[in-house]
Amino acid sequence: MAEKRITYPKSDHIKKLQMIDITKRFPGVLANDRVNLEVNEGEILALLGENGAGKSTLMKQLYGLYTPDSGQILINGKEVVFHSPTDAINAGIGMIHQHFMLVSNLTVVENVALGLKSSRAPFLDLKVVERRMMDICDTYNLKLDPKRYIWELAVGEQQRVEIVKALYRGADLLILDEPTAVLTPQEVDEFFVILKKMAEAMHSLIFISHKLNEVIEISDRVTVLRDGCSVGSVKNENITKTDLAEKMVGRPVVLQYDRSPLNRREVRLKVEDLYVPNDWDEDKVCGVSLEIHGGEILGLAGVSGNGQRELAQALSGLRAASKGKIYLDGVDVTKAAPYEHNLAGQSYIPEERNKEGIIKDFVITENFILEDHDKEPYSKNSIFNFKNIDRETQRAVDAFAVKTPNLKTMVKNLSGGNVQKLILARELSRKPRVLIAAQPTRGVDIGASEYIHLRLLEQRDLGMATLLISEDLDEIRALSDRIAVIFDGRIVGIVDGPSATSEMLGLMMAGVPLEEAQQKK
Amino acid sequence: MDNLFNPETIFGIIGMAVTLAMPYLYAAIGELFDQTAGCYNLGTEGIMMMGAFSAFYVVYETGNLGFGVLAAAIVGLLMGLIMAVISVTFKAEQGISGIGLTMFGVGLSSLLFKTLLNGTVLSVKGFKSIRIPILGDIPYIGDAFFNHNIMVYVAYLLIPIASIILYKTTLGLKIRAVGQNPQAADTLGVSVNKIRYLCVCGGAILAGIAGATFSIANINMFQEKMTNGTGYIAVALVYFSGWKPWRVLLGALLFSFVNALQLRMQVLGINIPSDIAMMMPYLLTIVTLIFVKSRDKPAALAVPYERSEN
Amino acid sequence: MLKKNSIVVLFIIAILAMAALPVAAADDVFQVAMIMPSKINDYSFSQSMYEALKVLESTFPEGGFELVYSEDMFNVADAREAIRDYADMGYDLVIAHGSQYGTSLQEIAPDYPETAFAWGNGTEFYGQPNISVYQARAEQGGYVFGQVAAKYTNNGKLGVCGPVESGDAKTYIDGFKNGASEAGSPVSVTYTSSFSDVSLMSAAAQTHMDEGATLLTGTSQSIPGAVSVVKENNGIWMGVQWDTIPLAPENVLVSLVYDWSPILNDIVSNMKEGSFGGRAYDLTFKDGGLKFVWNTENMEIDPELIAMADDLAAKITAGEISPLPAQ
Amino acid sequence: MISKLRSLFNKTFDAIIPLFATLLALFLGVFMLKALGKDPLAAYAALFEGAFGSQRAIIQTIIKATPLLLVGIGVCIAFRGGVINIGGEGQIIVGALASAAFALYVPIQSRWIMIPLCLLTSMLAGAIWGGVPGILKAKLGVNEILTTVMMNSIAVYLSNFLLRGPMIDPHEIEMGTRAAQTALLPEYTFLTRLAPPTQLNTGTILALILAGVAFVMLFKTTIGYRIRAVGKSADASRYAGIKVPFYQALALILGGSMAGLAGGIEVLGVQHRVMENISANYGFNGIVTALFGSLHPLGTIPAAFLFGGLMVGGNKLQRTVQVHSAFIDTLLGIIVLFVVAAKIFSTRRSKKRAING
Repeated sequence: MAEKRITYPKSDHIKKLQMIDITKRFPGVLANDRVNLEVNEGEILALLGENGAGKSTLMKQLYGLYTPDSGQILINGKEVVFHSPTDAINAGIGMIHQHFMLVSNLTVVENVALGLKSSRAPFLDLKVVERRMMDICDTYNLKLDPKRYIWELAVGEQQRVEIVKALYRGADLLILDEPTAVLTPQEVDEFFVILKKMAEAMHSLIFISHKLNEVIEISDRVTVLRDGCSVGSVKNENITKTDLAEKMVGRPVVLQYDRSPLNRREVRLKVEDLYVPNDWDEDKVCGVSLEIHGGEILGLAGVSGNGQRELAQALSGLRAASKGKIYLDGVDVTKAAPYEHNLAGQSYIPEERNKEGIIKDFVITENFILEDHDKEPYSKNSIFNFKNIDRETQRAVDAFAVKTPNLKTMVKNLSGGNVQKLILARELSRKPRVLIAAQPTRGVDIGASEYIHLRLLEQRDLGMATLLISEDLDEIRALSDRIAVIFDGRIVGIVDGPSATSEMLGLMMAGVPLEEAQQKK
Repeated sequence: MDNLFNPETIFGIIGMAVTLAMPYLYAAIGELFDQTAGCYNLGTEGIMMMGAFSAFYVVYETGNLGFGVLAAAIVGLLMGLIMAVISVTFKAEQGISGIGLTMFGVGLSSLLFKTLLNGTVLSVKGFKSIRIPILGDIPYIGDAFFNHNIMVYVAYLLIPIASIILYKTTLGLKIRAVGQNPQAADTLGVSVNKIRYLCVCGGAILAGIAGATFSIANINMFQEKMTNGTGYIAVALVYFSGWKPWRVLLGALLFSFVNALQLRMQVLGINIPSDIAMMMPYLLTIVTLIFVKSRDKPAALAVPYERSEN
Repeated sequence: MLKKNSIVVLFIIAILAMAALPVAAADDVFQVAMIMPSKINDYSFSQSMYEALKVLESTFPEGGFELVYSEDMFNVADAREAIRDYADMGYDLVIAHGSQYGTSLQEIAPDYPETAFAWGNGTEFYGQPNISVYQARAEQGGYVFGQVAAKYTNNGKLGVCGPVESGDAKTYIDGFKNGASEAGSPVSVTYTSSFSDVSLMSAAAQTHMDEGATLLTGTSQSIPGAVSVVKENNGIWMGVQWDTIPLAPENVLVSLVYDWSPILNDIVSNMKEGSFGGRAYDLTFKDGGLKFVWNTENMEIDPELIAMADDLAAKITAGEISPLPAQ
Repeated sequence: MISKLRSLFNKTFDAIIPLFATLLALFLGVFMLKALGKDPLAAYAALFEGAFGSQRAIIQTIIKATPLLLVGIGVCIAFRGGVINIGGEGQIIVGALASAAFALYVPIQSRWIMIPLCLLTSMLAGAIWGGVPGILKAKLGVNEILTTVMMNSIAVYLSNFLLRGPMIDPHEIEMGTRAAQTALLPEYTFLTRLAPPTQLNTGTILALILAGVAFVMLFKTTIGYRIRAVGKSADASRYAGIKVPFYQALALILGGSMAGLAGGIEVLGVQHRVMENISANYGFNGIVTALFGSLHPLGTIPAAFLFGGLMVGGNKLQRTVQVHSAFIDTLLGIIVLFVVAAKIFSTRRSKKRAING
């Protein structure tokens, strides 16, 4: 494959990249403290670390978005200084961000062409760009339609656009920031094939992740960051998951939970033949029926965009169903408004927590009362009782170990894990009988994830009915009593949690019916 | 009513609408570039007044119309720089900085008028109408469309030019990307601030020229506050257009047509109270704004860009 | 940056801390203050008074007359404060040159019996001994102009560019319409609903001319817009309130000029005798306040036309003609 | 204790920034005055004297500050709800017209009935004028900045129409002067004057009370909480079960009613009739006032006093040194630009604070 590598005018091929003693300080925070990192051509380096460990900061310095306070970046032994992404791109570095950097109302080829010099300057030469782009796609087996708009593409396709963008710019070294967070297991497999192909073509890859098994599967070497320091670089052959987890968190971590036996109670949430449209009136949920009992966690597995979002919104009253029924404790709530769901003892942990779950510019106390602000003891006759609010918030913050200087801290200044703990604290303090938890640990570090998982299990034992919507199969399997798999708005099948294998679930997530999936396994 | 529906009258109204639309076109196309790059500039009105004065003053002193347009462009550029510094570099609230710029521009143009020209009404020889050969001789249509001064023709040429820049050039691609997803543009080495400066300043240059059309290409004199809210309408037209150049043209013509129509109806003695008639274009604008939906609305409109820290 | 700021601040505070110097009001200087909604060179109502005051100034010895003014006093509350402030500073004559200032004068005048106040376009002096009111009988000029215009154009179409349907703009236009239609000319009128929208005013003028009018007239500070259109199209303009001939020397047939000098002279001479007001003045042909300024310098004007205008004016003065249609 | 002191210091600093910016703008004005050949020292002395130099000056400043305060409160509420109200001008005009119409045409000769009803009418009219953009924004997503600007123009023409036709003072027609204004309102609808002969009236007290009410409403009640929540995050509010369109519209409606009331008080308390240009730019300057007051109803009180002083003093400056009124307009524009731009310093500081914890 290496002989088919396409090169475009740029500086020398990157054979070896070194970051030496990189230190970066933000006001009050030491983000990187003398970090060292090294990657060679044809090598996949995993950069592992919890949120806030300094992975992104480090990579942004490599990509020219920040300049280091001290330390050096060497390419092939020569020092380089990047003042902007352009410098980095010219040196052959490409970066694929966790949140895709795509312009949604431009086409694929326009996104690729953005920022490039044109041969017909000042006019665009989209035809030329398209031809070269398709060459790259052929080389690496990437399927893409250059004429389509980004907003029309699925997440996996969008990621391919990002890869093509980087390769088009002649990237020798690719930084991939948590690239698998949004992919299905099948897509992850496909994606890894692409990565390996790129490595074979003598590209260097830096793969940022906190998913241990992926790191072990794909990388040649692993560099672990903790609290801004590198805590070791290891060869892949002799590492175990437990070792890595401990290195990353700094203490032993439980990767399997001891679960008390299932104590099923009466049906709490019942969904009958539900249809839910998206914003453009296309049904994204088509005929879903589910029953969730008290004391049970039902996991809903599926690739993002298969109707989970619409289903969760319909179940919490945020989106109107076009057909079907929803019963909460036997009461029809299909047409109920969100606050009626709240009143009926339902809680919802939204998928986009920073957008929907909290108000960033409100302080902790104000966020804590978000849903119940108009109820006692927080307010009476529309007038707030701040004493009660502070007391209850303090209690919940303590109980859920939310780390914050004080209760009047703006939520935007909390870390992702603490925000999620705060949301969990709020939702669980309401003592709900039914909880819809959408991606409760996405983007949350291992320590906090573990904590959140334990609290969910605790509530399960107390009799709460939980619908756990997650794209993280490990999470689903670790917590769920039963697992429903959703594909294209339909439930492909419901299997028993403990007996499900990831292969089987993976097939079902791709739309293979239950029986077939069982056979294939 | 009968006398309204003869070709002469109708094409008369259209011809007037074509002229009246000129300043809206300059200002709105300028604003279109601003907004596509993610900034909106409510200071257009103030920039126009400064443009109107500087163009007039230069033409009055030198007699050279080219210098007049140039002066309006330069003054527009300076005003645009003020706006850009405040809204792009200082990341201030754009709506209010725009109002501030309008207050400043309207005030300063009056002050300069008073100081430099003693506030006297003077007139200059403005741009003359040019009848386009052959096309200009077509009955009715010739007079309505092909017998205007050069600034009018240029105004209409701006529409295809803006289309080409926005959709066919690398710069246009950058502009659209910066307004839609500045982060994405930034990671590809497109300087968000540079593009925004360019658009705000470029837009302001056009706004300055829009002002000049009042003082040297239409009325050929200067009066305080002579733009009389045109700048605000221009901003509204951009929303109306759904950020598409050709729909700016549509909006500007529609608005001007209603204005020309109500004047004609007054002259013809069709009795509607003048104040109510004057209200119509504004009502119409509100109504049309209701029906505008566009996927091209710059997602980052009015949002100052800062590299995020995570 | 902060340090720089604080220096600036200290400097400004120092300025602000300075006590205001008392305004020295020498007794032998005749001090006049004028408050107007528009500007001193608006080619209309405000300018006519300002020019009259300039004429008045020339009758005083050098340094014996002081004139100050506040322009753009659209806001009545600000105007009221200005009026009171001028009175307070000892100005001898305070002219509130706009109908909207009446209520303010009514309140303030009793507090300053030694100051003479004059109210422009006012209706009454509220029984106050120190308020004079004056208003222009614009319809008189309007009627004559209507007749003249009809004759000049041989009963052609006439266009009137009005600003806002009120005040002396309206009375002038009503008089014009009356005069023209009595003489047999069709008149069309537009209002732009704004005193300042020059652009729309010029569009209105263009529309009139498109519809076949060759002679136009109109009032307000936005008429320069209309005059420029008339100039472009070689039409004829008749100006009101102030001399518009300089705007278009080739096209302005005649201007009806408001000359407030007779009224001002009367007010001043009464003041010298110790009477500060209590009078109402009308600006009419009779006392020479309404004047024709014919553009004989640049245009050939039939002397018959001028004679006809003078004759009509005389008839109005004599009461033989009523300029406004019977209601 | 120390943290409290620090937070107090930070708040003071944020409040002082607009003052700094204003002074800087005035400093720039020194050069402009020099260029105009006027004595800056005398000019600014006049400015200060005219604004705060005497009892009468201070009263004038307060009279001017009252509508600014009311419009400012409305702008604060709207802003907190995530909508920008540029429609103050129009809302003042319709508020003034409505209260005058009520006072003129409803024949109840009782102060105690008429004054509250007139003021309520003005609030209602302002609420409608703000409500149209509000509902269009909430239901159809129409940009409120544009609709409020359009509504301003419509209000001006409506007022022109009414003042010349249906509502013109019959006396004006009789006398043939036809000035565009309503008749003088009946005396029993006048707000009580606090310091005759000045026009200082009870409307100022009402405005101050309303600033307090708005503060309590915004920060101590669930309604205010919802308005602020909607303003900060529509998505999270929807999630919490708050009716987002309703509170968006409500923010503009409340904002409009405050501006409408400003119009009503201007008529009943100061002018006693409606005439052209009754809004006198209070609508735009009110936005600046709110901005001066850091978009906080209580902060708007000193801001209104300051800004009112600037405007009154500006007029005095114009009279004393005989500088063209456009100078004051230009200066105000510069002040606005500086104040808006200076915001970045407080934003930066608060960011730094946040990072430092």
